Amino acid sequence: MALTKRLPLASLLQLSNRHLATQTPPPPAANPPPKAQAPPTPPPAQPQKTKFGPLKDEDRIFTNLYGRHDWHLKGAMSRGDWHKTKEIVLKGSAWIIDEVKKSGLRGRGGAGFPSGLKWSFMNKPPDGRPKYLVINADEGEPGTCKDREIMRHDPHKLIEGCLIAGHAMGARACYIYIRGEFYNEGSNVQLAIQEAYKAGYIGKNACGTGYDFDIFVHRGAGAYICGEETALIESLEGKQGKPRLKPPFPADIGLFGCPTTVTNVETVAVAPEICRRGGDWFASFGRERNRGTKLFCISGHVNNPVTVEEEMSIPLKELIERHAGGVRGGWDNLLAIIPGGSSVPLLPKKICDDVLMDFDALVAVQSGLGTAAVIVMDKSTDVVKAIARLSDFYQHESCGQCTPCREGTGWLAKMMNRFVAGNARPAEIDMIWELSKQIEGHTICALGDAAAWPVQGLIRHYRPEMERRMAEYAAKHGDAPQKVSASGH
Amino acid sequence: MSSVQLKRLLVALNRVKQHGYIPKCKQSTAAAAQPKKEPEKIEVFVDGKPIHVEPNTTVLQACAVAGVEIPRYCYHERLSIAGNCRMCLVEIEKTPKPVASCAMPVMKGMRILTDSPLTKRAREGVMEFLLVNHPLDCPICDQGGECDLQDQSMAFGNDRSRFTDNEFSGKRCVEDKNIGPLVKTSMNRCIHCTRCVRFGSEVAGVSDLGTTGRGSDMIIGTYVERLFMSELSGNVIDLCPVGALTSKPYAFTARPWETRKTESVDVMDALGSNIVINTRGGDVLRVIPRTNEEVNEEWISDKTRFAYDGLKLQRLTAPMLKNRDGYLVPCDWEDALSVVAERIGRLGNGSKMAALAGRFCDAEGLIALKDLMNQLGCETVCVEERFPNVGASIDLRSNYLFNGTIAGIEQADLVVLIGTNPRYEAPVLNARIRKAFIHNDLQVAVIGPKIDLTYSYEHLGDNTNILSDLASGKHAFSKALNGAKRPLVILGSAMFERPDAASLYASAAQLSEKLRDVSSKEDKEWRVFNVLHRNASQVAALDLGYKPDVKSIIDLKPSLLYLFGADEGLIKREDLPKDCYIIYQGHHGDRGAKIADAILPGAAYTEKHGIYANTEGRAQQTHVATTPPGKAREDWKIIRALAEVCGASLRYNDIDEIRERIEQVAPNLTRLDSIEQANYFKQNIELLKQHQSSFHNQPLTPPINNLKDFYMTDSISRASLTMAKCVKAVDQQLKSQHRN
Amino acid sequence: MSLAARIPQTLKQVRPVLSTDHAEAKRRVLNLYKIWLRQIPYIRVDYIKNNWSEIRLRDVIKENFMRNKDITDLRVIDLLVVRGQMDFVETAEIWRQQHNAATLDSRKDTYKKKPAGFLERFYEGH
Amino acid sequence: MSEGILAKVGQWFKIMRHYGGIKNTVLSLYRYDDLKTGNFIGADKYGNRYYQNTRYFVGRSRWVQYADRVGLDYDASQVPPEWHRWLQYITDDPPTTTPLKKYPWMIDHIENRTGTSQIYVPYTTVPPKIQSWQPPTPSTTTQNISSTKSQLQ
Repeated sequence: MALTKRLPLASLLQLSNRHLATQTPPPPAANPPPKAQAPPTPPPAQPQKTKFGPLKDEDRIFTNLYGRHDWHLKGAMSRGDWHKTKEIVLKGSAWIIDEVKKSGLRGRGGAGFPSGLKWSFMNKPPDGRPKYLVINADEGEPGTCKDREIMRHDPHKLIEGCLIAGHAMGARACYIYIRGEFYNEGSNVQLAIQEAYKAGYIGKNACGTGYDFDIFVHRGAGAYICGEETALIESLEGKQGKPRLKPPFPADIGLFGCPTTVTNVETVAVAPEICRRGGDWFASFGRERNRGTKLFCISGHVNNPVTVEEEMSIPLKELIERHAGGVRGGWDNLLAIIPGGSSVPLLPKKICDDVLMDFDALVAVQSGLGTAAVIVMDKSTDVVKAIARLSDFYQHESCGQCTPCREGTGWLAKMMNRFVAGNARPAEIDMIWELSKQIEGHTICALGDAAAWPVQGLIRHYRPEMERRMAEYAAKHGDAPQKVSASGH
Repeated sequence: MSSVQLKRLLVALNRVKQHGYIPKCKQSTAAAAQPKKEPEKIEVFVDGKPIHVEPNTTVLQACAVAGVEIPRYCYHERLSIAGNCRMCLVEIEKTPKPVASCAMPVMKGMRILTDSPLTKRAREGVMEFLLVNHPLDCPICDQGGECDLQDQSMAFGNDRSRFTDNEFSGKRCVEDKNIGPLVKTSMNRCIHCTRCVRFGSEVAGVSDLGTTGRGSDMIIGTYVERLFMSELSGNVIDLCPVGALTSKPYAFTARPWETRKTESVDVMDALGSNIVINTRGGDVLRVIPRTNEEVNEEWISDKTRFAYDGLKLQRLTAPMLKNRDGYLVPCDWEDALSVVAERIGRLGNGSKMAALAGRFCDAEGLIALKDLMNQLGCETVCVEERFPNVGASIDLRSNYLFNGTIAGIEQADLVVLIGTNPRYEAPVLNARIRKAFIHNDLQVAVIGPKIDLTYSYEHLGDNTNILSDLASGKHAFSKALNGAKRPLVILGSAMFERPDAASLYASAAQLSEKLRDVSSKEDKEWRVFNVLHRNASQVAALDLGYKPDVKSIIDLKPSLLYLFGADEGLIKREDLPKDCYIIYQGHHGDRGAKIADAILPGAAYTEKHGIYANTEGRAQQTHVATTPPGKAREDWKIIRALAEVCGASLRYNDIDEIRERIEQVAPNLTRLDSIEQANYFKQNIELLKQHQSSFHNQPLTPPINNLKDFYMTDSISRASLTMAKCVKAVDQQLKSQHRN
Repeated sequence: MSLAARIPQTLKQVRPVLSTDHAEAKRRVLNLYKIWLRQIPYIRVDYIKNNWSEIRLRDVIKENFMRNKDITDLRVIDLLVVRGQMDFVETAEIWRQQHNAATLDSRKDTYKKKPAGFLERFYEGH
Repeated sequence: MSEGILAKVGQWFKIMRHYGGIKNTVLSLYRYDDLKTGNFIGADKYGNRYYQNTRYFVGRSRWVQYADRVGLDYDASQVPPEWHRWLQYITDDPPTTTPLKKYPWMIDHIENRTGTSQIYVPYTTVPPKIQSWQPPTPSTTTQNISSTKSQLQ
């Protein structure tokens, strides 16, 4: 978490104003539920939406994202949490899954798998084994700090989501795997769970529905790879956090050999609101297949780094200009943006000008939404060095289990660090491209892909810059930078 | 057709004439055990070739069925799937990424491409990554020539190197670990396939080996420097696909192509593990396992693997006779045989003669000695290990065999171990029990001391009353016992040394028979009662009519004693009359040779063609890997020559003729690699009913209960330096602060 | 297993070495035999150390020829003749040394016979 | 012609003078089947005398007359190394003019002793592959079997 959220004083005022606006008009307990429950809600027969964002304040799900209010049970209830949870649970798992499917919610952890579909995998005929819901709160992706905000300022949203998602898949218990560094967040979640137990919302006969549901908090030891779902399961089981082979998928054989679903904090935390307000409400945001609202974490060279909830498919430029106070030194000073956390390829300015922030639009420009952690780099950035730093990160975090990742990430990092100074031949750019292709898709988990993509993005967009450095280095240190030969080891 | 082939054909035809069939090499119990409905087969296409495989097979296995060998490092048939080397990546049509074939189950209509450009590129890439940090020390690596990495980089790797970065930062360096006197480590070469870790935790049942660190800093090791405390530790040498784990005693000795390989059988325990003896210039260089699913799968114990250096030390290389001063001096065969024959002749008849056979005797030597002794009128021909004389005793083979068969353990659902510690009496058998314990939920109960068997078990206690309680159904465990569909009762042969061996045996047999009443409903052929022997010669000796009663020799007060490899020290000089003449025939100067008046040097198991029957009664033969050293001769030839000098006539002049003689006495011993079934439990029980049980109070304790005592148990391993080093290493480990 | 039956068939098809029929082969053999016999006086002089008498030497030559008397294969006979001629040239030109020429005599024992009885063989180490 | 004869006779006298009388000349001829004249270069301590006559072709221009005491049992290995190098044209400086440096480790020259009782017989320097058991003898105790073990500890 090198890029923590820092709020400059100037933006503080602006932020709090906006929040006041969110809070004041609707009495929190009264406003949202009627929307969810009232049958005459008009169907979203809107014409093709072309403009996305800004999100209206009444549509925000995370209303205490900045910790301005009380995060305890009382405060949470005043913001609408645990409202009619019992009724939602009693509607049954099919209804919940249906509602989530209708909402078009896609997993917020990075891969973007449709959540309704994923949860429905768990509804197989019982075979005597308990089922588990595991919440992946091991948020270690550089640039990402959304789950953290939820856990420390809105833990009850998460817990309520656990109950609903858990009930949707018939889980007996839920494990929240919190990253080891998140000490305060872990404490808050633990306290919130305690409160919920006391209030009878979870535990035996949760919310008075007759459904037994327990939530346990497990704190990790700070390995990035434990954010991978099977590695997280291994870690929960007390083993080394190393990804398992798939198949079998966790939905068949997961935690302690039982069917398990691992979901991101944000995905679960939005579930209660979706159920309360209806899937159609959620689906009214964003483009087709990229529905809903999303927490964007904007960091880097912006005037006002911030984590903000916004509508999906909001243009990247608007997102930055509106919420982060613009790029340092103006939009023209922009060099590149990594739109979805460290593991997606970066985008140069000319693409950033008009790209939309959603899954499909970013895939179309050969990047990805990932965790929606927007890392902004202005022209003062040494872009090669920035990617080299990411390569170092992946080398450090590779679990060492499978060959391409174990050996490949180290190799990439070594080469990238040479490229920073330009101590290489231009032909080696093709070689590193090929190497990254050899890692990508050949590993057990996605860490290999994540290590390969930033490098590929760099080569795709900044090859001239890399070649320039090599030429410069060669001019300075004699013609051939080193005794590179095709045959020598 | 060459003359050799012709001769073989004739031999086979001869066999057909004699037995009416050609003895099969391996019975497949696996096939016999699946009378259940065959699951429907799935059709998959390997490189366009359709094949039908069972569901749940992996892509790699399906390819193997189609005859396509997929390269692999981490995958091993007998270990769990790790899927981390990524060498076995293959392309499957309609999947975007290549999949790890070792872990991917086949699906209907799957089209596997093992030769496509994508597959090839994936392999090439993985090979390249494996070699980035692999040292280029093949010339000084012991694995060279049998190295998977070498072979596969030749077959699948790129012919160019791109390791420019090694010029800047070098390769990864890892400290070598000292994990004992048997396994040498060179961790720079490690490719992190984790086969050794998985072997340790799954087969050997010791979690000494593991991985520490992460990413390229991941290392295989023991965390703190300590011994790899397993009796099966040597197997990681075979498992390691590269030269990271190699044999310490064999280090820098030979290249695999220089050695001559002789397929043989181990005699260190009564299991008859199949081995390959590698020799060069008459020197046994190493012993490696040979796959035999029925016996040892592909594991062998450390004693089997590393005690071979004992074959080069303390050997008897020349006949010896006592001189006037009473000291043994080397002499010629002529002298030795004539003096021995003269001593035999001096006795007049054989009534005051006795013979005792030891643990390494082959069937040929045993039959020759027995024939000689009987011709001379001697009937006291004994074998070292005892067997209780109760009921039908050794007259029925089923009484002293491991009837359930070693492979049968995998079908069993309950095993009762009585007074045995299979972990040290038959380590490979113990691994089999552990395998069944892990995969088949085998339930194990132990009557004996609480010992670490590498799997958990129900400890029933260590006194003799438990047996009768179990038989009468009074014991708490009886319910589980009687519910067992395929139980096995394994009685340790060490228990026969006890004074109440007869009662113990009778009650174990009765208990087994009772269990068989239940199990026969499930499987009529299921045999419950098993004896786990410790000596390789025991079953063949009993088959050939040796008496399992050492005490009868002492009672006889013989004036001539023929020790045939008897080194257990069961008979001491003080037990015998003063003028008793002791002849020792064997291969090691051990306890037997020490008390002998005449020494006839014989051949060890690597130096002769010999038939050994293992504890299941499976006859297997050893082959000549090296010639006997010095003037030593094959055992049966010594006896045959001695008979001629004595004036007795043994009518066999070569190995085929003596085997014909064995066939007359015990035909099962010549049907190599097959088990002659024996099934006379009912009859024996009738006879046992007359026996009055009387138990002793002492607990049922097997003799070897810790690793330290496992290594040096017989004349070969007592002479072995490697085994002595092991004992020392275990000793130190037990004293160190990192005990466990 | 009709190995013997197949031999003539295969033979018919192969190319002859020298002789086309048995009469020709016989002539060749007899010619060779004669030149050997004619050489006898010279062999006695050249290889004096062998101390051969003329009769003995004639016997040796005859024995060497009679050893192959049962061979009917033309090609084999031809090759044996060629071989015999080569031996002859080597002997006549004194390219052989004394002991080498002595090997013509098969009765000259150069090795120890293996004992036949079990005990003797045992003592020998077999 | 006559000059030729005269020259030959002169040569004979020269040779005889060189060898020191008729008897020595005949003896020399008997020993070496050769009569060569040349300059006496030196003698070694074993009594071998070395001569040179550059009128002969290289290879024949230097020779040795072995010590008288060896009689007909002369052998090329009787030439010590310092003379050998001169005799074999390795150097042109005989040890009489440029003596070799003496080192304390140098031993006296020994001729080839093949055929004598002091013949060199090669012997194995590797340990035997098989170690025999040593039965207890009067001098040893009976602790033979455990000897390997005690070696280790």
